[in-house]
Amino acid sequence: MSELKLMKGNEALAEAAIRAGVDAYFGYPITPQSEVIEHLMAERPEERTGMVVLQAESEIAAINMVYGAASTGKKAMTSSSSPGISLKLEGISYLAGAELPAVIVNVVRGGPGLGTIQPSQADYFQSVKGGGHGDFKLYVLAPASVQEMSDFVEDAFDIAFKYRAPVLILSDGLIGQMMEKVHLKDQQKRMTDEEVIEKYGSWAVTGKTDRERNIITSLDLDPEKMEVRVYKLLKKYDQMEKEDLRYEKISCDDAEYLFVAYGSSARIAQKAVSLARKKGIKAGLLRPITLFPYPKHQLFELADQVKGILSVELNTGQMVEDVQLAVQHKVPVEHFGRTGGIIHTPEEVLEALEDKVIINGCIGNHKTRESSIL
Amino acid sequence: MSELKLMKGNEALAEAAIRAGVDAYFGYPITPQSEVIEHLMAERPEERTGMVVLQAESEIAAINMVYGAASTGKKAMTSSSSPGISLKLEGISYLAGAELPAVIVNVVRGGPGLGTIQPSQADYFQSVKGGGHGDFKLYVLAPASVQEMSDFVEDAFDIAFKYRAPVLILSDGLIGQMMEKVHLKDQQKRMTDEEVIEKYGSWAVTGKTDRERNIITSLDLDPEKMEVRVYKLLKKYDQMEKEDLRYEKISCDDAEYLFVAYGSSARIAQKAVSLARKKGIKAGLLRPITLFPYPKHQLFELADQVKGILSVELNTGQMVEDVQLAVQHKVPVEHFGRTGGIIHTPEEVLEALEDKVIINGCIGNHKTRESSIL
Amino acid sequence: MAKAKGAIVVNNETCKGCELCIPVCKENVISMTSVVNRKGYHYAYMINPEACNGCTNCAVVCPDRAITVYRVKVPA
Amino acid sequence: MAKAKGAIVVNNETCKGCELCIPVCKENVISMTSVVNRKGYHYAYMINPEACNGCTNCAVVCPDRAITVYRVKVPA
Amino acid sequence: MDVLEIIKPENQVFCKTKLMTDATLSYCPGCGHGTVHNLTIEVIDEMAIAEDTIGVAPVGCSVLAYDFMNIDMTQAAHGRAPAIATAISRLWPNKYVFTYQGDGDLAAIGTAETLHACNRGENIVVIFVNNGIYGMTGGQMAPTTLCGMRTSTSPYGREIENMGSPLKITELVANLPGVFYATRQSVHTHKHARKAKKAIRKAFENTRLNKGVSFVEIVSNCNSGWKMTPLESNQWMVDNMFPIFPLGDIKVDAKLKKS
Amino acid sequence: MDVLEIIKPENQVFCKTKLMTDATLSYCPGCGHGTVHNLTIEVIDEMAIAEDTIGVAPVGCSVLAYDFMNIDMTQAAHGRAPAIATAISRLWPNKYVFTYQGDGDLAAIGTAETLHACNRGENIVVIFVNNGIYGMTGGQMAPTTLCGMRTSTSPYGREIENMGSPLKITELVANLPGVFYATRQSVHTHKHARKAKKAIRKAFENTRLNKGVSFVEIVSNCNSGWKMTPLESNQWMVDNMFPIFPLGDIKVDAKLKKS
Amino acid sequence: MTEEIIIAGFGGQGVLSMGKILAYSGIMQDKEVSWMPSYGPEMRGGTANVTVILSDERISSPYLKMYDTAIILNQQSMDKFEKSVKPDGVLLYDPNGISHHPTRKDIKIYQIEGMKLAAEMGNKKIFNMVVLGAFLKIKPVIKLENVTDGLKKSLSERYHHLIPLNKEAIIKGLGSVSVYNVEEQAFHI
Amino acid sequence: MTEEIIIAGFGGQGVLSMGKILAYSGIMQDKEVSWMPSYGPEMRGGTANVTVILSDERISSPYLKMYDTAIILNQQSMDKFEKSVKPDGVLLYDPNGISHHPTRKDIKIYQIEGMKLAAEMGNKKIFNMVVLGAFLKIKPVIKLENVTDGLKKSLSERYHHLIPLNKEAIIKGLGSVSVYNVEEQAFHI
Ligand SMILES: Cc1ncc(C[n+]2csc(CCOP(=O)(O)OP(=O)(O)O)c2C)c(N)n1
Ligand SMILES: Cc1ncc(C[n+]2csc(CCOP(=O)(O)OP(=O)(O)O)c2C)c(N)n1
Ligand code: SF4
Ligand code: SF4
Ligand code: SF4
Ligand code: SF4
Repeated sequence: MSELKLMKGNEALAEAAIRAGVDAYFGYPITPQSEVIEHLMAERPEERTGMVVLQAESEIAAINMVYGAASTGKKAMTSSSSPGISLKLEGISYLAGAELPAVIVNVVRGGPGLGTIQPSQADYFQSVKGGGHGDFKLYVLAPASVQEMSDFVEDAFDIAFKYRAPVLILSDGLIGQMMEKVHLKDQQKRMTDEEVIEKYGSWAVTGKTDRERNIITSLDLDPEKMEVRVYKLLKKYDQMEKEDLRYEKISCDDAEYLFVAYGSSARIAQKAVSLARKKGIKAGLLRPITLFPYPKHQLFELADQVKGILSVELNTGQMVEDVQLAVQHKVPVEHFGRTGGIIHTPEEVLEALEDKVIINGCIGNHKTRESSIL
Repeated sequence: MSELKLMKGNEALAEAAIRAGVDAYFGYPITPQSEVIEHLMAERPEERTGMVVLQAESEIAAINMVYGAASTGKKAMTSSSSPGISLKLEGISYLAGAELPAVIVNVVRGGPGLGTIQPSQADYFQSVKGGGHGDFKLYVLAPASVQEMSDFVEDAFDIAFKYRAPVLILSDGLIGQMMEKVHLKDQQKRMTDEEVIEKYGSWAVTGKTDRERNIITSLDLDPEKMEVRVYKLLKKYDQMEKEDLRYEKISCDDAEYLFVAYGSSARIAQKAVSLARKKGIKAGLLRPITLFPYPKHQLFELADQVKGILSVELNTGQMVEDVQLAVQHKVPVEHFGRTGGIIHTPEEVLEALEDKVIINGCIGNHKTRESSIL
Repeated sequence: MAKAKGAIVVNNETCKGCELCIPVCKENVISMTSVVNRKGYHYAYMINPEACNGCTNCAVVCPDRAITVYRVKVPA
Repeated sequence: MAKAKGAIVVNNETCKGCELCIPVCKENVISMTSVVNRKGYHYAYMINPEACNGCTNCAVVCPDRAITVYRVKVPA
Repeated sequence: MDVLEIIKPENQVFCKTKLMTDATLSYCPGCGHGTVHNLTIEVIDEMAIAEDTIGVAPVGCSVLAYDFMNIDMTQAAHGRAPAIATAISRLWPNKYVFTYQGDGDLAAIGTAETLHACNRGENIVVIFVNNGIYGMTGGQMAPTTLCGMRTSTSPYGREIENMGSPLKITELVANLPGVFYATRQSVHTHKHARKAKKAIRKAFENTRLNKGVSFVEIVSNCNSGWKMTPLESNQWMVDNMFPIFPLGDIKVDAKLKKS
Repeated sequence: MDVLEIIKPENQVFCKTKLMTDATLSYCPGCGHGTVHNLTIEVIDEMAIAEDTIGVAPVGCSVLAYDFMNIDMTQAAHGRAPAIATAISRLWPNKYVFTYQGDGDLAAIGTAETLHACNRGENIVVIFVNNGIYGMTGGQMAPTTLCGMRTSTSPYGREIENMGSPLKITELVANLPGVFYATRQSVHTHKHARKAKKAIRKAFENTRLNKGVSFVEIVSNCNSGWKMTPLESNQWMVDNMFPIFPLGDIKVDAKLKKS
Repeated sequence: MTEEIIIAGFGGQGVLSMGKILAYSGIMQDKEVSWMPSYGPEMRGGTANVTVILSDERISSPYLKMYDTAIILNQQSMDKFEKSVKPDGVLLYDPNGISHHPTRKDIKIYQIEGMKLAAEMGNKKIFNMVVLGAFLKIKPVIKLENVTDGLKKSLSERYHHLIPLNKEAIIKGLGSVSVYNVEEQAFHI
Repeated sequence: MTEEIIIAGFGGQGVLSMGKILAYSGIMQDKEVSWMPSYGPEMRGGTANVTVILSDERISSPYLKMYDTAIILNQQSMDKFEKSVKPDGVLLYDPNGISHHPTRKDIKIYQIEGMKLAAEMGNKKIFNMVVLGAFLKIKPVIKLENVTDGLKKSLSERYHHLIPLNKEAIIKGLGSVSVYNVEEQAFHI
């Protein structure tokens, strides 16, 4: 059974967290995601499920609270927006290093600096390449609807616990602020302390009983051991690629031109696909749902079918590099994006396909391709 | 005239800062770079040049002090190591957004998390793709010797002020901790307050006189204006690519196989070049000195000459993506690296070339290449 | 002894109709218009101009410094 | 009244030769060896074993808990 | 006497200082920020130190302070204004450097920077507008939020047990030797505003004398966040905020006042 | 009586607790960290609460505390132990949660987390080893470094004017209502060590009673950082540290002691 | 059927909640809906607008350049959005406070004296419901019963006693809309 | 000429400064040099080692796997670095505290009783200079006068009065090195 509601993405995410039986949320207000903590506080989750919701003194305190909570085997999450996420990066790197399951939500706004509070996708690199220090990756889920804001909370925790690794939900101001219909799942029970111990007592700090003591740390002064740690992380990432890649193909079957877009850009590109098809241009859309792992094989294969690809992003060109790496220069790959909080219109996106890809694609020799990439 | 000394990279950098007439250093101790502030404090720079040296209460305070100092038109810098740099990322994004000239030094150690204190290059992605939030880039200089640790301070400030943009010196524990000969430049005078006002009074906050008031900010609530801001940054980055790209070619003239490596890896790869040549393998080394802008044209051209390329890094594979993007699939590109604080030996590096590139290169069909990239 | 006579000029467009100036005026000089300005705010005006003694209390408490105060000394 | 007689056993390998145990022993029981252990430290030993009354002061102040203390009551 | 006879340039006794720009303040009607801005700038104007003054704007409702104050200003990352002011003041030791901060900025995320700038005794003025709430982001709980007070993140009132007590940061930092002057004022009436202005003046005079940190807290309203009219909010402030945040000097000339 | 007759299991009156692991402590000879580790674990042992205790290790010389304490532990990012302890204690409200922190960790980078955990009155124990220096990284100045004291970043002695005064953070946080117990101890003699142990015990008892923050400062030596022998460093501590950081209770049962 | 609407006015005019009620009503009628606000430093007045899409199909972009209907409640919004109405689309506005009336001839323009009517009804807050009624008169995309249900859903329980008043306002709006003729003057329908 | 050396021992034995003096001496003789320490949480004893390279050419890798010479001053370092001496290379060690002596037959092994000699000279701190002297006897890569200059450069002025003592120790070391024969016993050169 599910309940139908009209909600903001941020609210849906918060409500889903309660219903998924999340144990703790720690956060600090920042536009455009403050509704997350506001909804949680309004819902008295301590009463509904016993969930701990705490407004921290800063983003740094919040991410470290998540680290503390996660180290006890409980489900903990935080959310913020761009500048706040930058502040959390040390803590995120610690989570990865200490192999802790946790969910971090970034409702991206335009940067750099204080920037704007309008939607943006300019934190793509930070999210998928490694905002924090050291050799680690985040599993990154990019919701494109209010429904996904809701659904991905549970998915994210599943992955986080499967791999004992932090998971990022990379949203943006548009998805966070818009309202849509959402089917909310039924309330799940939070695990009892005993269940937590039974399930995660092998590694979590729950109090040392007869077992060996559990230690949560990301430190190894001995580089030989540290290298082993890092390789262990790498293995997880390989497994994620194999088992937990997610993407959506829209109108790809007969597509001659391909948009690649995630999150709010995917919504807009999808409309551009309809506009294109009305004009007789066979356009399709590949929407990566996970940004890491990235659907590179899928793109590599689609590159045999299409004549050109446009990476549509709310930034000055970030994901386009991953598209290029995946496509391996088989067809021209271009980027279109607006930035600083401006959202491109479907019309603009289609125009960009026509100007940058279709025309170029016809000439399509190596030189033009080079110039577009270099 | 220059003075010849035996110094650690960290000390040489600190001494160079005094001699370059830097106005302020703000930092917080962390291994393996604490010698920077220790040397500065020992040298009584307030007496030598009037330079302000302050130990901040945290890395965050330090980067924001740099922001404050830079906003007054003065030359300000900070240094740290990986976890500390993660903490500075919000501030770094603000520096970029507010168009402030400043120099940040990262003496990288192994991560993620607390990691090790041994040398690493695992912060490559963070440095060149965008550790902080938003659409911005850092100009990144990668010294490979104590001499360059010294020389790059002045170079970094030149670039920082040329573009009004933050510059990162990306070093690592090996370059920071090792001692080599260094030719120190003569002491330069610090600019007087009057000179600062004359030179930078058009934008810096030095006290509003008859001119319009100066404002340092990265905020634009209006996304239209914010986008203009971001495009202005992009223009700078284009200009950096055109005017301030730096790299070094070693034994490339007749090279059939190419190492690409920067910083300490470049030192080791250079030895691997000698070892290779002793064995009759015509190896060469392209050393990017700037990691952004990246010598992509140079690599694109070298790809016509060589049979295969090995990206040598102290990490699990980061710069290799930039090499692949540049080479555009003309020849196989592989990665070799150790991580977690382990430094590869020249012998290992050569072996990797033989195993991963030379053998693969002979088979060298598209399928093997794909598998190496995907 | 000379008595002060005052007057205020309210900038209709910067006044936001917060009414903070009303109670600090011991002479009850100020009231709010029933019409609104371009931003949709009712604004302050002298409903009781004779009473104003130019004490500047209203102006000092006005967050938007919408009030300019004038004063002359008149024989008591 | 019964008097206490004590003795200490120093773990030669964990003792770091910091000498903190020496002054807290009012009976001057402890001194340092001239030889060093595997880590290169001189270590504590009872130079004056008869005097030990097993008060545990040395053990309590030892950062490395290298000292184990024994005590028996003997008739005064 | 006719009003028009009075309204003549030569009779003008009060008007907005020219050191404020012509931009309309971005604050809600009746918000104390506007008054504090004006008082600060009036002091700078009266002391004739505009050329030698550098302001640091926070993140908060007053983030755009630089749009209104016609002096050189740097906009700080959230909470970091004291670190930024530290650097500016160290590099231009003869300038007047002030931060302008809200309670979320200064007493939550910026706690460490505030405390350490105070401990080092930086020669700066801190103007601290305490409205017990995060105004800018829509009225969330601040460290200074009163017990039982409803905000968007304490919709059933702040509970001490879970959320802690209202943080009296001015009293706290007043204990540090680097703080030379600490005072708590308000601007909701002309009397209070005039007194607050004197306190701000004293703070800037201290900078001239190189005395270290002058910390001027202004207890203020956030009628939007509190969901009241401006006049209601001022009354609520008097009734509820002042008992917890009593007005008056806390430390003068480096000496703590007994409380 | 022969020594060998005394050294029998039944006569043993003191030995290292089994709740410490067999790993050799990584501390320098004579470093107070070792004693504080042992005292803490002895208290946990004696209270028989090891199963219900979770420790939080800092970044600093005691980063490896988890190698020595045979209990569940989480290693915190530099300065953030109080935030981490907050979360653990909220999620396992029946556990004893303590942080173990140095002065750089707690009073410099961790200032905000320390202060706000104290203000919220988290039900935790904070064990705070104040050795006036950053030991781990090679002896740099800490907020607690004494005036005139030489460190690698104050090689000519800490100057108040530039670097601020030694920060008495325990006195400061004792002002916060969330702090139930604040005390300052040392471990350089058996007497002091025994007293310190009592204080630590009291702190853990407070957790049992759900009293909020118990803050136990231990003034300690860092002979390596101070460049002295252990005995010299202890003497120096008595002569120089104690006057600035006087031993004794600062707040007991939520009541401030007059000073 | 797809109806793409922008509602724009001052912060306090209830623009966002009007959009929300419309969207919720859409759901009651089994439509796909999206509601995308302009958001800003919320507390400080200024203008606010919201894009509402009602459709029988899955909605792709919630963000648009051109709209079927623009509901405009102050001058700034008029300046900004008159040009964003699709040819043949609808522009509905409250003339109160409007100094520059719309001039386009390729769209249909209507007036509703929302503020005046709400004041007459004794509650300025129902202004937005009057406007909503006017919209539903012009574009009867949602049945009135579904709007009532939408109201119920979008108001929290403690405001349910206000539903009758709101309905009344909607009905008032339904009956009070007038066509605005760019060249001449306004006529009643 | 290139000489690649590792010096390894306890933290307090002056390993790093011995390397630094060697490197500075190399500079005095116009050589290229590099000095690469193992670094760690410096304050806490343990082992320390430093790689010193002296060369007539630009030095590429300052970090090596195999060395021309290993100077070994405690057992842990012996365990770690005996195998890292290149065939025909040199291993010089102080037998004090060594329980497992080296066993390789493809390298040249020398002993220097550094600690004993330094103690005899009345100053344990000059131990490292005695060892340096021994090294220079075996591998006279630097002239003694340049070592004196190197000492001057690497010691800060307030320690310059110790230079004569240091020189004496070096000379003592020069004269006291002995060959260690893996099968038999040690002989003096
Ligand atoms: C790093 C970061 N965190 C959070 C925010 C969001 N934010 C903006 S203003 C603000 C709080 C402002 O409250 P306060 O300082 O009390 O000032 P007021 O608006 O009440 O004047 C917050 C949390 C931000 N911009 N940056
Ligand atoms: C974010 C970050 N900054 C700095 C460091 C480096 N660091 C490690 S320990 C330490 C200071 C430790 O001093 P203190 O807390 O006084 O503990 P002690 O070692 O004296 O016991 C510092 C600065 C780090 N690891 N992480
Ligand atoms: S105080 Fe100022 S803004 Fe408020 S009503 Fe009076 S004149 Fe207008
Ligand atoms: S106190 Fe402990 S470590 Fe120190 S000398 Fe005595 S027994 Fe050894
Ligand atoms: S939100 Fe509050 S603090 Fe901000 S301008 Fe409005 S009343 Fe003032
Ligand atoms: S460095 Fe100082 S604090 Fe650290 S273990 Fe050594 S003596 Fe103790």
